[in-house]
Amino acid sequence: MKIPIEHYLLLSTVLFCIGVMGVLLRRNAIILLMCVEIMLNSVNLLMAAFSTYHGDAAGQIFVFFIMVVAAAEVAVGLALIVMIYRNFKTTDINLFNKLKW
Amino acid sequence: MKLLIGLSVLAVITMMMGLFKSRKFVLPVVVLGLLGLLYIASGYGCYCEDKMFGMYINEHQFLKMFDINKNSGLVGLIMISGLLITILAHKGFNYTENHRADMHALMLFSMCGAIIAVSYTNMLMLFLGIEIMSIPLYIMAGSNKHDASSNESGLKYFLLGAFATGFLLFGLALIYGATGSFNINQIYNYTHNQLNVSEGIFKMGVVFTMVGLLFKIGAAPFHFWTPDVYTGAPNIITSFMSTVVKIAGFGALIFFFNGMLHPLGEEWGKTFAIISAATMILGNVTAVYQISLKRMLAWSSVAHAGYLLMTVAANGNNVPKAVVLYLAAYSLGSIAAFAVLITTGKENFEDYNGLGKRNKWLAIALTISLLSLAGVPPLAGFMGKYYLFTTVYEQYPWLVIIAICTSAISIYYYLKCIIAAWFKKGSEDAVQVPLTTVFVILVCILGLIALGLMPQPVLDLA
Amino acid sequence: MAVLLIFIPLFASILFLFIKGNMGKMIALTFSVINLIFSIYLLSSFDTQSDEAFQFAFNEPWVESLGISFCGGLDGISLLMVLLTNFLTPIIILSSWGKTPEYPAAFYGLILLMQAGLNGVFMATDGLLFYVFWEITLIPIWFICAYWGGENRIPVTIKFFIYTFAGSLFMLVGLIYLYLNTPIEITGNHNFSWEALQMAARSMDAAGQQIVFWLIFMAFAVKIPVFPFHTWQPETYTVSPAPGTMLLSGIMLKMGIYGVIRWLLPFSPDLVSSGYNLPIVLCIIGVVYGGWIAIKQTDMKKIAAYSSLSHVGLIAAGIFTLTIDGLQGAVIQMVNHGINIVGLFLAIELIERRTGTRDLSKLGGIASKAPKLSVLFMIIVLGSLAVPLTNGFVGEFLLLKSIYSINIYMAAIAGLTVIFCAVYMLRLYNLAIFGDVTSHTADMKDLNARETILMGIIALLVIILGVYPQPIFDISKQAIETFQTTLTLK
Amino acid sequence: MSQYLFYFLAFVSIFSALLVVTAKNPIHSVLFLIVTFFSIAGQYIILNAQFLAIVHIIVYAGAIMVLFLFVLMLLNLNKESEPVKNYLMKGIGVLAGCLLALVMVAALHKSTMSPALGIPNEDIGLVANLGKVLFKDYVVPFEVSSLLFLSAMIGAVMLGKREPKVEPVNENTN
Repeated sequence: MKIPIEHYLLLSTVLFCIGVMGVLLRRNAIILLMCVEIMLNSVNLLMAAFSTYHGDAAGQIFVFFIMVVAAAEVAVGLALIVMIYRNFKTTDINLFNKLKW
Repeated sequence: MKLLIGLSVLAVITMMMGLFKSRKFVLPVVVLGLLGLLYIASGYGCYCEDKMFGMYINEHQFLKMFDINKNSGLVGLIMISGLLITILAHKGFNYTENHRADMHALMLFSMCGAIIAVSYTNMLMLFLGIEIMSIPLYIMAGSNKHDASSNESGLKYFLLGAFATGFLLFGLALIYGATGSFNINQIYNYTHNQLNVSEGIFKMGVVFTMVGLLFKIGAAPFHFWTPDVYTGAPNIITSFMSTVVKIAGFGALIFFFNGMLHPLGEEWGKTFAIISAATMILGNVTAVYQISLKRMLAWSSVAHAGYLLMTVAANGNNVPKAVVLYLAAYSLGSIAAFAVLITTGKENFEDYNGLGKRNKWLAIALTISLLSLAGVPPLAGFMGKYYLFTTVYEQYPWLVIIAICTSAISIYYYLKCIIAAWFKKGSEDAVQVPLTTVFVILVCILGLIALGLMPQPVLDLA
Repeated sequence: MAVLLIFIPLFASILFLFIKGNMGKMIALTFSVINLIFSIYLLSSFDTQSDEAFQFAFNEPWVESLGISFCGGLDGISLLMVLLTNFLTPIIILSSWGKTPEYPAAFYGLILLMQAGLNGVFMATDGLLFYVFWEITLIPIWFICAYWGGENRIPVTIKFFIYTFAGSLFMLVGLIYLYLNTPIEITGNHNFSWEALQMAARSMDAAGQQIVFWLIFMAFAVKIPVFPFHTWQPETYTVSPAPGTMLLSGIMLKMGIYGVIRWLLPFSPDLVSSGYNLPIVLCIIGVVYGGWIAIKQTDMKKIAAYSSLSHVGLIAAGIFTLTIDGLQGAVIQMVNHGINIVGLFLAIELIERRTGTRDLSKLGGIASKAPKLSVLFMIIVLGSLAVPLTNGFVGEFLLLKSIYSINIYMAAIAGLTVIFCAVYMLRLYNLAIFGDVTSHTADMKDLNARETILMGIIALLVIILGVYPQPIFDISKQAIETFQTTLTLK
Repeated sequence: MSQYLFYFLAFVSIFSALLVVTAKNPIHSVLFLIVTFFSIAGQYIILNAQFLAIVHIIVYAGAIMVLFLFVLMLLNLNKESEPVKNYLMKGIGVLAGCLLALVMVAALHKSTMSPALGIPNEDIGLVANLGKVLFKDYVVPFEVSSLLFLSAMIGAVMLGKREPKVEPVNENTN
């Protein structure tokens, strides 16, 4: 417990921002999904750290649920991507511009 | 709790029916089930004798996680809107005939999520509720597999939804770090006692949660996905998104800010006021330029989100009432409009030319629903707006002025559609309306008029 | 009981959803005549000496938690307005008989809905109820104008709708502002009734009253219309079908003026009694402007529209002077202007129906072809000119007198209206009725029996009310005296 | 000891996360993502949350990453197929990310955490302890999350199924 909690905070913030940056930068839908996973993982890390430092198990339980949701999300997301690949033969999100105002 | 268990059991049964290819019975079963559940739900307060998991938990355990009673108005609204859209789906799911049962099951799951999202007492349930609501929606939005825009809408919604979830979760994690709990009562105590320790973290958490929730309800500046997703999704799913999901999103938002963070209202109230003004202006002004009814309804839903955000900013005692009334009026109005859209199957204004000659009643229904959305008395939309304005006026008079200016703009695009329906020449073939749709439209229109004339019962609900 | 005035036409208009074909006009006429008879009955049992603020009052709880109740009643001024509404509606319905519109059932249904809304506006004594009825009148008139109107009607009517809708939203905010200032009752809510709002206004300071004044003024200024808000009016009048124009000019304008008397002046007592001249100036600009433009027009309907702008401006100016004369003159002129302008539009409509044009340059020589029309038209024109012994004279005289008592220069400018009016009205009459017969008027027929009766009734009223205006004074006397005591009029 | 381990793992996770974002080949991205996940699992162990670490490896590295790789291979996306985005957009993206990081760090740095914390307890991450909390206090969300899986299952099956294009029963749909 010698590591101050602020360092965990800093680490997850940086990871989160990398994830956000990835979502903004990349165009491949699968990679976007990976970047979202990075974001969720940074949250997981933060929750787990707070949980230990608070001495409260709720945070770690929350992490389980985030994992549950992440798994479900990935399943749905990849199914969507596969379906789209069949129709468009690409996973580049910028080519999906049928809908523009 | 019974309501939620019943709803999930109904969803599972529906799912099973798909397995046994009993497609014809799906709709009656779902409708009857929902009616039964509504009947149960009307006798709120019986959750306590719930013994379904009696071995492990007592009612106290449920209350620690969520409490349906605290928000019965919105729960009822979700159930009723869900029921109406389910009946509409008789026609609306034609594009995916093979998956009729699956789609109904998904819709019911989504409703479960919506109910959880408006009745959470623990941040974990907020998160789970929003996810249970959203994941079926991603699938439903993309469910018209061979339609490119539906695919695109599904993927866009999914990616942005997941992105927003990231923000929401980061916010929740920071709030947890500052307060040490996920329970809203404890967080309320924390805010109430104004403990200044680690305030920066707490505030940052609130900001991130706000971003996540604003994404979900489609408020400016996070609204950009709304029109695309709404337009691309199949009509029936769009009607679901713009009603049930909006209700749940606002329920969640209001209990987060006006319930849990009530003591800090001064601090975030102004932010919400500005966001609300921006949303109203953007939504209404952009809606003016649309040439498609569906897209216009999408932008107008952004605009309505702006009006509703006014209440969040106001943070007064009457907020829940105002929100329930406004959401009821808004939901009934948009369901009626979407029912017309689904019946004709056409999206552009031009396709509505001469609707009055093709089917007088359909045109009357469209007119009444649009006028209600615009807030013309004596329809429900007016009562909603009026109550909203009275609630907000004392704190943010300038917001009310912006709201009425944008309302005046909004009347233009609603009128454009009404004009197309009545005054323009178009095709003359009669439109056949299936009996189920007639029923839905009738309920919505009567509801709009009844709510406009006597809103008292709905106000008592909240 | 007076509430039946609202519900009879409302019921009838719902009935029209299920009626097809030509039955419509007969049924509409029947219902409107029933309403007329009923309102005459109310007139006969109206007690002109009574101390009550509102007679035939009704009061039902509506939305208690919002402090709204379904309450209304009649005082002298609103009784006159209700009479005017219920008298003009059958005339308007009858006037459309010669040229039955497309989809008659819908048309007459909307007119009756309009009548219900108008009666509601004039009877409501609850702020929100008043607002609701105020908006209800907008929907049918918009449909009438936009569906059965002339060329280019859609942009014009949209403009009309948005102007009035926006204006009334401002009024809504003003009313809400007042409402939130009303004392909280035992039920824990504020109160929206007229008395409560009035009390709330009294308790406010001058700045608050000023806000309320301008917010509410917006709605009425658009409806009347007062100068900068008038741009919807001439175009809308021109494109609307004749019954729509008559409804708009005959009754709907009066809603605005009535609103000023009932829902604006009592809500800003300090402000108005301190001699607030800006509204008067605006109104008088409208008077001059309308008159000046009317002179140059060649479209008869446009001339009538601008003349209406000019006349109504004078009425509004008279009210804002806050003198007994001004108020009395306004009340009397509201009734008479309603009658005159409907007669004017009726005559124009009858000429247009026969000749196919409203353009003055294409008309002429009607006198020789249609003498009955010419004579009746003359009487109505004289009424508009405010010639002594016609109905326009008394009101206009009182109004000018009231402005004179405020400011002599303003009175002088407003007095121009008489000259302008003489110029454009006589020009209209001269060009249309006299002169050489043109190709359009060559085979013109005179009025048939129904039209003669219709025009005759109006012409008769022009003369009767001109010679003997006393009944109007009697009916409105009590109401004006009440105003005098509450507002300390000069 | 654990301190140095923390900084090392932190460096690894940040570095590999950056590589996930920048790698041209999607397969490389997946591989770097796995590295990130393992380093985060290491962090869990430092936090004495062993059970969490194991679940994390099983779920993320075991299930999710396999799914990713599977889809990438299935769709044959292992080429550097992504066209170059224009530099302006890229610059804006990086700038936005950095600004976000800056704002967050600035806001979070000002406040010291320590007083708000309870009593640190290193034992909470053990299986027995977590199991008790999960099945006593958090059993309702536990049950509720089954809904999530059911709907995800339906969705994955429904969307993933290859279907011939059928004409809708009538044209009144989208």
